[in-house]
Amino acid sequence: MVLRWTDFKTDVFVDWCPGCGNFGILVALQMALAELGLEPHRVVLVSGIGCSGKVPHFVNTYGIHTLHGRTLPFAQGIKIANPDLEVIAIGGDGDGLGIGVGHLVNAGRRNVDMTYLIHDNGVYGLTKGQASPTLQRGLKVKAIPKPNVNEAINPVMLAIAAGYTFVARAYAYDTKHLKETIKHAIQHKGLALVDILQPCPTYNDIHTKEWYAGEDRIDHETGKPIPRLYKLEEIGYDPVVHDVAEEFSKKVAAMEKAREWGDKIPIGIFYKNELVPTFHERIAKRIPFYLTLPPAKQIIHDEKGSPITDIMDFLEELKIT
Amino acid sequence: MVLRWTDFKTDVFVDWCPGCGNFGILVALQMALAELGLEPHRVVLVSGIGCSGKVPHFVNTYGIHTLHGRTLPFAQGIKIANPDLEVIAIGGDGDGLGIGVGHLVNAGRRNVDMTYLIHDNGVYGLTKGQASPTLQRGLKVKAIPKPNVNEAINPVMLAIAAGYTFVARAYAYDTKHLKETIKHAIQHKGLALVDILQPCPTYNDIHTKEWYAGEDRIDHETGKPIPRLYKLEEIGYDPVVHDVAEEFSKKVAAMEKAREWGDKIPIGIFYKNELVPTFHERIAKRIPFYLTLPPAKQIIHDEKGSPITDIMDFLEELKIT
Amino acid sequence: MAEVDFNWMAGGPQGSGVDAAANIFGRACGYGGLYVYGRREYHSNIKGLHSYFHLRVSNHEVSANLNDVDLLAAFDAEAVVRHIGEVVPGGGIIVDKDQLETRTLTIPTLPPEFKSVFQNYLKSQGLSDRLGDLLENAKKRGVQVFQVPYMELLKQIANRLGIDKLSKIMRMINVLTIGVSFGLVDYDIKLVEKAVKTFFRERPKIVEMNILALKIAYEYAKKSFPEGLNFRLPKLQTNEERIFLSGNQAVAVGKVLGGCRIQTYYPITPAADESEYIEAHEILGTRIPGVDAGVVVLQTEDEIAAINMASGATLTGARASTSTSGPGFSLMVEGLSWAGNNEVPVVITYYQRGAPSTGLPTRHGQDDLRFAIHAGHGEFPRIVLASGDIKECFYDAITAFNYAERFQLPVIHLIDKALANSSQTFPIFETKEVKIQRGNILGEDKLKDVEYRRFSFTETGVSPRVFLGTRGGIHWYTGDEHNEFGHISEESANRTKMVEKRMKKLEAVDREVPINEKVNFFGDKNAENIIISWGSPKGAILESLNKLTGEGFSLAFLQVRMVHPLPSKHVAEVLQKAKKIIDVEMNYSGQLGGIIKEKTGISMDFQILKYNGRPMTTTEVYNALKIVLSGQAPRRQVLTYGS
Amino acid sequence: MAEVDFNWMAGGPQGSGVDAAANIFGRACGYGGLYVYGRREYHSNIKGLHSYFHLRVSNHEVSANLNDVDLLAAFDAEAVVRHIGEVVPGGGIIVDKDQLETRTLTIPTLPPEFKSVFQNYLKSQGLSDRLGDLLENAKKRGVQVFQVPYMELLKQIANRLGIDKLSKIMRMINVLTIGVSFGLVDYDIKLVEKAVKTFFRERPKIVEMNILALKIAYEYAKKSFPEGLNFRLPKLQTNEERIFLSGNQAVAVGKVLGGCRIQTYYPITPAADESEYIEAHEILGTRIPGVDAGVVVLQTEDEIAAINMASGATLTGARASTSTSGPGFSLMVEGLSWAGNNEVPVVITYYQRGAPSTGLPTRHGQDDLRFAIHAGHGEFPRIVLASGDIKECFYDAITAFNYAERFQLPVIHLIDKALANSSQTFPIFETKEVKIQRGNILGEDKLKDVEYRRFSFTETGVSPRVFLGTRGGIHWYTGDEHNEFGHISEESANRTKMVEKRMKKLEAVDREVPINEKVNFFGDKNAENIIISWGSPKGAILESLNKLTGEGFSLAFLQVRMVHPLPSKHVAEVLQKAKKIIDVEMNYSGQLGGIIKEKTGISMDFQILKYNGRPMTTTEVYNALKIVLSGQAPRRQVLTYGS
Ligand SMILES: Cc1ncc(C[n+]2csc(CCOP(=O)(O)OP(=O)(O)O)c2C)c(N)n1
Ligand SMILES: Cc1ncc(C[n+]2csc(CCOP(=O)(O)OP(=O)(O)O)c2C)c(N)n1
Ligand code: SF4
Ligand code: SF4
Ligand SMILES: [Mg+2]
Ligand SMILES: [Mg+2]
Repeated sequence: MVLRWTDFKTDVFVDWCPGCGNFGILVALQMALAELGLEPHRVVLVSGIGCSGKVPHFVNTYGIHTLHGRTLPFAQGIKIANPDLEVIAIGGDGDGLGIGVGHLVNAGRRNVDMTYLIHDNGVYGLTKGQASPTLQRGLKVKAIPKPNVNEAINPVMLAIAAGYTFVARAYAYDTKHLKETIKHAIQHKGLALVDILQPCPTYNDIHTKEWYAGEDRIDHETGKPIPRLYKLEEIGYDPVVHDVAEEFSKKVAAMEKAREWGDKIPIGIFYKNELVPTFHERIAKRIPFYLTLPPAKQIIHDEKGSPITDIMDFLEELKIT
Repeated sequence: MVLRWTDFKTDVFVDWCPGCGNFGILVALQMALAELGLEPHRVVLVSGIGCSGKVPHFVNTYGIHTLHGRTLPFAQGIKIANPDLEVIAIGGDGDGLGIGVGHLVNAGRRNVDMTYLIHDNGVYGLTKGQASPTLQRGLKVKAIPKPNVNEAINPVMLAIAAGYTFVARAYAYDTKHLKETIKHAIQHKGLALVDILQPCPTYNDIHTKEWYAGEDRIDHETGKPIPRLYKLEEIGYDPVVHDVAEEFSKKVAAMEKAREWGDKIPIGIFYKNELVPTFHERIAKRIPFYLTLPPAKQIIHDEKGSPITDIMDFLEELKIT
Repeated sequence: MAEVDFNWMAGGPQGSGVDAAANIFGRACGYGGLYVYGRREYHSNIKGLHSYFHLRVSNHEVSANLNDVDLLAAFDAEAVVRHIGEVVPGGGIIVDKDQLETRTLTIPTLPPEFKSVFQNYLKSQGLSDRLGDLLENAKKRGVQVFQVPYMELLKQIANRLGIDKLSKIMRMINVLTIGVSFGLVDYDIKLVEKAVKTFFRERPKIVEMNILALKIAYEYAKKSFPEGLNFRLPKLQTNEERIFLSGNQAVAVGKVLGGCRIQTYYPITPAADESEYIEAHEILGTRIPGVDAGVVVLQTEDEIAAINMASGATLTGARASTSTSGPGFSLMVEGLSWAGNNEVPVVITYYQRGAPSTGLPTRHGQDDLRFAIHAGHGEFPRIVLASGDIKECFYDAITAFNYAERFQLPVIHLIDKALANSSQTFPIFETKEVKIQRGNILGEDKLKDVEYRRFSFTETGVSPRVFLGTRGGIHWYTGDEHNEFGHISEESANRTKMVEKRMKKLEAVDREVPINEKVNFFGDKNAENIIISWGSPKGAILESLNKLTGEGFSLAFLQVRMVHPLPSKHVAEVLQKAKKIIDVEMNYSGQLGGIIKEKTGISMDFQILKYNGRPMTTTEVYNALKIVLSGQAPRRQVLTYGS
Repeated sequence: MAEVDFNWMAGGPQGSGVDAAANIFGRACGYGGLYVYGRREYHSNIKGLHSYFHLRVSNHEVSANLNDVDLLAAFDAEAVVRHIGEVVPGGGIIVDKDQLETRTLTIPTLPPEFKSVFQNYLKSQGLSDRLGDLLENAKKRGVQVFQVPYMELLKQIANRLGIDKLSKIMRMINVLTIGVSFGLVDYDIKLVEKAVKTFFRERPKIVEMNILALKIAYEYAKKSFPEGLNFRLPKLQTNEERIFLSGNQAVAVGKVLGGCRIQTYYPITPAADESEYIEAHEILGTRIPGVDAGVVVLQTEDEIAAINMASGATLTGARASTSTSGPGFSLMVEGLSWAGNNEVPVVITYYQRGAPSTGLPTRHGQDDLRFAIHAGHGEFPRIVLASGDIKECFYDAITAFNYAERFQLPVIHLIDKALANSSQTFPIFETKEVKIQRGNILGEDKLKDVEYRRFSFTETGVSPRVFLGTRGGIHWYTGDEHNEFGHISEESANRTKMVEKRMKKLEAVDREVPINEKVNFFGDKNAENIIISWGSPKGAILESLNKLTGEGFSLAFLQVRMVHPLPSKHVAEVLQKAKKIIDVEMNYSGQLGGIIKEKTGISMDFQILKYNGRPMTTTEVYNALKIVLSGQAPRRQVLTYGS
């Protein structure tokens, strides 16, 4: 059966503001799932809290809308319990880089084979526009009373420092490129993070669609705006770690690229390293049947309801007769 | 009055295991405080939970032994309320890089002018030797049933990615170098992190004092061990950002150094940047009298106990007559 | 003086200016000497889903809604669908003429569970889903429908202002409906103009546009509906200074007056407005020339940091607090336990909302009383104060700091969404009597030649306090059990003493805080029936009480403000006399009732509960009480009003 | 059969092998057909501070200590100082000869608050602080002092083994004292050798060294103290298979038998041992050839991750749990509320310890009952089970999963440090009757052509469950209030129904779980006096009950195992009959008593409480009960035994 992206729609009303970048992300995600031919019941979307957190309700797959900042623990718990599921974690920049950043860093240490999409809009959308951790210091977006006093976090740089094995950036309104990036992320063996630049027309009046499109800078010759975004693949950038020896230099290259901001903002895959074993591989080293018989698939009782587990090993040790 | 390090001792029994690296850290800290001539009542040590968390009880300054992973929030709250205090946060590697890493990252965004010492022993000491976030994958230290399945975090790299303006590494048993490093950290204008390699003879049987000293590698000629540690200052490494333009290249250089491990392990100052405004400077931009009249020093009532605050500004706005 | 009781509702999509409309409407009434109470209802959504403001206008203080709507200003078709049932016979609906053909069942923002109920209703009434039909049906029960051509009026405005695109002024539908509303009740338009001007102050262009819209709409109403609504809104004379404010604002102002100098917060509804309001006023005025004052407001990375930063700050001598709601408070629980163990005077303002979990993040609930009292592992003293109205929010915000410092313990100030997001008119708050009590504090001068012990054993359990940085007062804090110096101690005898030292502070609270700061009693001391409640139901209860005693019922009301430690002796004394005790609460299990039974053995005879996310109205509380008083009630009545 | 009741204590610095000694001692007794109960006490410290093991040997099952020590094996001077008062007349102390000159007040590890009390004691007795004097003083009251030259014996061993440095074998002081101990009571050394061999299994070199030490010490005792202790420890005949295990181990084994396949944890005392024990056995045996089973144990970054990972895992169909103690549970509270809202069958094993905050991390407490019941914002159903002994820990660990899945709610299994870290001998646990009940689960086959709703409204409140990944069963979860599909819903009518759907599961628990799974009743149904309690005091209470009924008192004991939802009807029925109700708990306020009063209106007449960080002993419970029964007791007695 060929899947179309509309197969991944629910009839829940999509209640984002008009013009919100989330619409682009939603469609790109639905298209990516369809193009990868993933059966809806095998996919689990896990989200945090925020405007971004509502995504699962709009997608016709299993959907878990969790707690603020906790999308990664839930997602990892699910994926570890049942590696056959295609697990995609979703969250806002406040969710993932503010309250949830401890999980973000520690997930890097595990490299569970799943995907993590960050809706990076520079604000706390759903609580009405406070500064998020990606908003640069000194900027005053619409709803905050005073300019932001905190330095910004660069999600790409942080993810690389934390050990993510796939780190990309995409743009909510370049749906095609975003869709391809999500597909790469899903197909990556290991933990993949995509930082998605997402205009929030309601609260982020600085990094708007128009700003990304460069409408404030008109090319004198063509009379057209000079877009701020460019694609890494177009400049021949190679994010892949082909050999353990080049790991660090690839990381530095990625960080170097990641800090470009302002006039030229790269999107695309910054870093990709499949040489690091996934968490599943690490468990399977200890529990050989783990991949075929993960926790979710084990039978724990017989027809009569009696446990099938034999605790004799334990009792033998504890015995004092 | 000249202070001696013994002025900073309490008569609380120091209950670390014999040979624990924490003894070296304690003395180095006491010497640093004495040499900087800091009056004990102006110093506040704030710690997390762990073997490392006990430090404040052994030091004759104000001491706050907080919660596991929360040393930074407490410390920042204290320092922001009263910038005149010399605040030093202390914690284990589990404390700061596991449960507390969200605060570690977000503190980097604020750059509060204080010092943070991490006792980096690769294990959770006080809970009997589980793997900490700095233990490399695949290693099996004494008390863990199976080799560690998680990748290690590099604290120096992470701190730099998070925006720390001073990042150093020191060794618990090179007391003099450690003391000097702590002094530099305290004197630094901004948030300073010192990752202190701390042997835990009880649980970390891999990265022992002997290992750091290179006792497993004997120089054939001299018959002496070849130590693993070397000092950055001795190779002419310059950690200082002298100009905003060199910020990134200094960061990369620091990260490059930070990942050296195994045969050659650098200690010293990896990165130092005083060009970033401190959090106090940022607040003072908004509240001009903040530095002279911070929250802790404001009078809030008159002799009769009546509030001195005048809320007319508020009421004026709310008035409907 | 003639009674005024006018219930106005504005409804439309989130982001279409419902709040602005309500604020302007409320101010306009205020300028005319009227009192206003208004409740805000909105989805957890930024733009598009339905929101409304239910506003009550009166000639005296009011602090609750009725079920009634006298005039509904519907910005869109959904507002009609959702609220038409609430409009009373004789009341009116202002509706967009162009919407009459709307098929209500196709409105995309109506959720399936609403639609299925609504569809059944239509069926039962034999109605199509055409909006016009619904309105016709309402007319049958005496509701007036005022069809207003929103687009046409907007076009006129656009023309007059030389604006080309109608989309630019669509947001002014709200002011249009205000104009029509006031036209229909023949209110003095000057007062409304003043309200518009104040609301949009500093934006003269916007003021001008809106005044124009207001006038056009007002004139239109006068001309097209010369009869107007069957009611005229009078202007009253008063010299009293009055304010119109929300619970969020009341807490904010109370805090800064009470000396709060550090406020930490992580954004969360409905708490964040308080912090942002303080931040916008971070530099404070003082009564003493040359003395500065200011609050540092810190947006933290999470609520764990928020409470622990605030606790840290209090140790330096600053009054510090944090504000949050359920999910955030859940994350603060470990820090609370540390604060309890270390006798830290931190104040936590806890805005309850619909729960569990994310629950109904923008809706009302009173589910967290037990949680506030028992949150945190271990036993340690705390005080939990519950404000019953917006005015109490103000004073309790101050008192919370005083208790915290006097008894050296964390104070939880429990508020709820119904207080936070409702606005009300009050005579300006009296502050002459406000006092700041900081408890027993030792400065450098008192510390010479003494060996200071932060946790010295004392009669009351409260030990003299020294701020960090004080010469001669070095001491330690630890989350571990500690000796008098603040050093870790696992000794069993010390442990028993320290537990008792901490816990007996609750007895000090019992002894030292006068009962009138802990409870309010309304009505006849000898009444046969006693209502017991806490928090926001107060308004609806008080009004019902007045009506019912007026009708001859023997009824009184005990409002518990200090819910922990409960003044059990007093509560027992009051309740013992009653024949019937009626517990009114906004939760499933009647939590305060449970606490009273635990502490006094006295059972609640009747429960009037509500947990649908919407506050209690006077109408439903009155009705439910009346059923009880008439001896007809089941033990448990569950109220359900509100859409 | 002659009664055996022998109380042995080993004490020394943390890290000197106290636990090992106790385990070997306990095993040795077990091999001789004796029953053992032992409590472990230690500081929150890795090496150096005082720790001890208080062990009781009997000819029948015992599950509590007495205040008595019959024989104290003191590894160092501090052990003598701390425990000399507990040694009974006729009992003995094994002490290092070389320590007699130690000035006890200079022992660096004694904290100031201990020293000041001890100093007063010395003064009052007219004693110097020389250890020898203290021992002489004890002799006056009939305590025997066995001076053993530890160093000399070690030297002998070193010589025999060809070891040059004494420091290498210093750790064997523990086995030396075991040898002496068994020598003094003339126990069969073969059994002790077997215990040493099993304990050090797989390390033959260590076995050899320790057997030698054991023998040398045993012989030394025989020779030097031919009279021995005034007591002989017999060997009993039995064919029964027995195990010797701790609460931590019992839970671990129960969990895996109950089908737990994911365990998440963040290290914390006294919970972590359970997880590590499971991890060490991650590959499980099964009864069915060819079928594999294994548990994934995950050390997470914090407790927030631990509960949320476990919750996530349950949604896939795996049985998942997490274990923690107070500070960790505090951090789990928000996740718990999510699990409650989403009807997640996650199991949380909650090991209580001394609190608040870090409190007494390695000591006992029972302070968290109210917290466990009310933790989490909002109201949602949960079950709280409290095990009373190590055997119950095992069975409850299984039941917890069954309840969680049958009723689809989080289950909190409350244990305490006294259970976790005590070890006891039992006849091997019977598992034939154990059943796994997974509740209503729909597979792919049941989902064809149905529109599945995860939260469908049903009679009991429990809806059929589908695991993630099942074809045809797509659904959603959200922390927001939701409709039947699991999509966000803020509709007021749906809200009321959903709250009721969730909460009425508690009624299902009331109805469907038989009372004998919820309470245990011991003694005469018509007894005049009833003890009420929960958790670890059970052992001391049961033993006291036996003694007191033996003495003719009319007394019974109601142990509450399901503390929430409390089986109030039954509890009320039982308690109504009693003349005196005696609440026995290890917390300050008598929390279970409060809950019973809240739910039944019945007050506790007497409280026997303890909160010094040490478990209750039979001696003190017996004494306190006797005072109550003799009509002499104040309402509240606070117990204080234990150093
Ligand atoms: C523990 C907790 N604290 C606070 C909140 C309130 N809250 C809801 S959404 C949100 C922020 C959303 O920002 P972001 O993660 O950037 O998502 P966005 O709305 O921008 O997509 C917050 C703080 C919460 N739900 N839970
Ligand atoms: C919330 C919470 N979880 C767990 C613990 C238990 N705990 C005490 S110390 C510790 C780890 C200590 O490791 P680390 O931070 O590396 O410090 P170290 O002992 O190695 O100095 C833990 C997990 C706790 N105190 N609080
Ligand atoms: S607030 Fe911003 S992020 Fe949220 S829906 Fe609106 S535009 Fe999108
Ligand atoms: S366990 Fe390790 S870190 Fe802790 S005191 Fe002992 S040696 Fe030091
Ligand atoms: Mg955001
Ligand atoms: Mg450590």
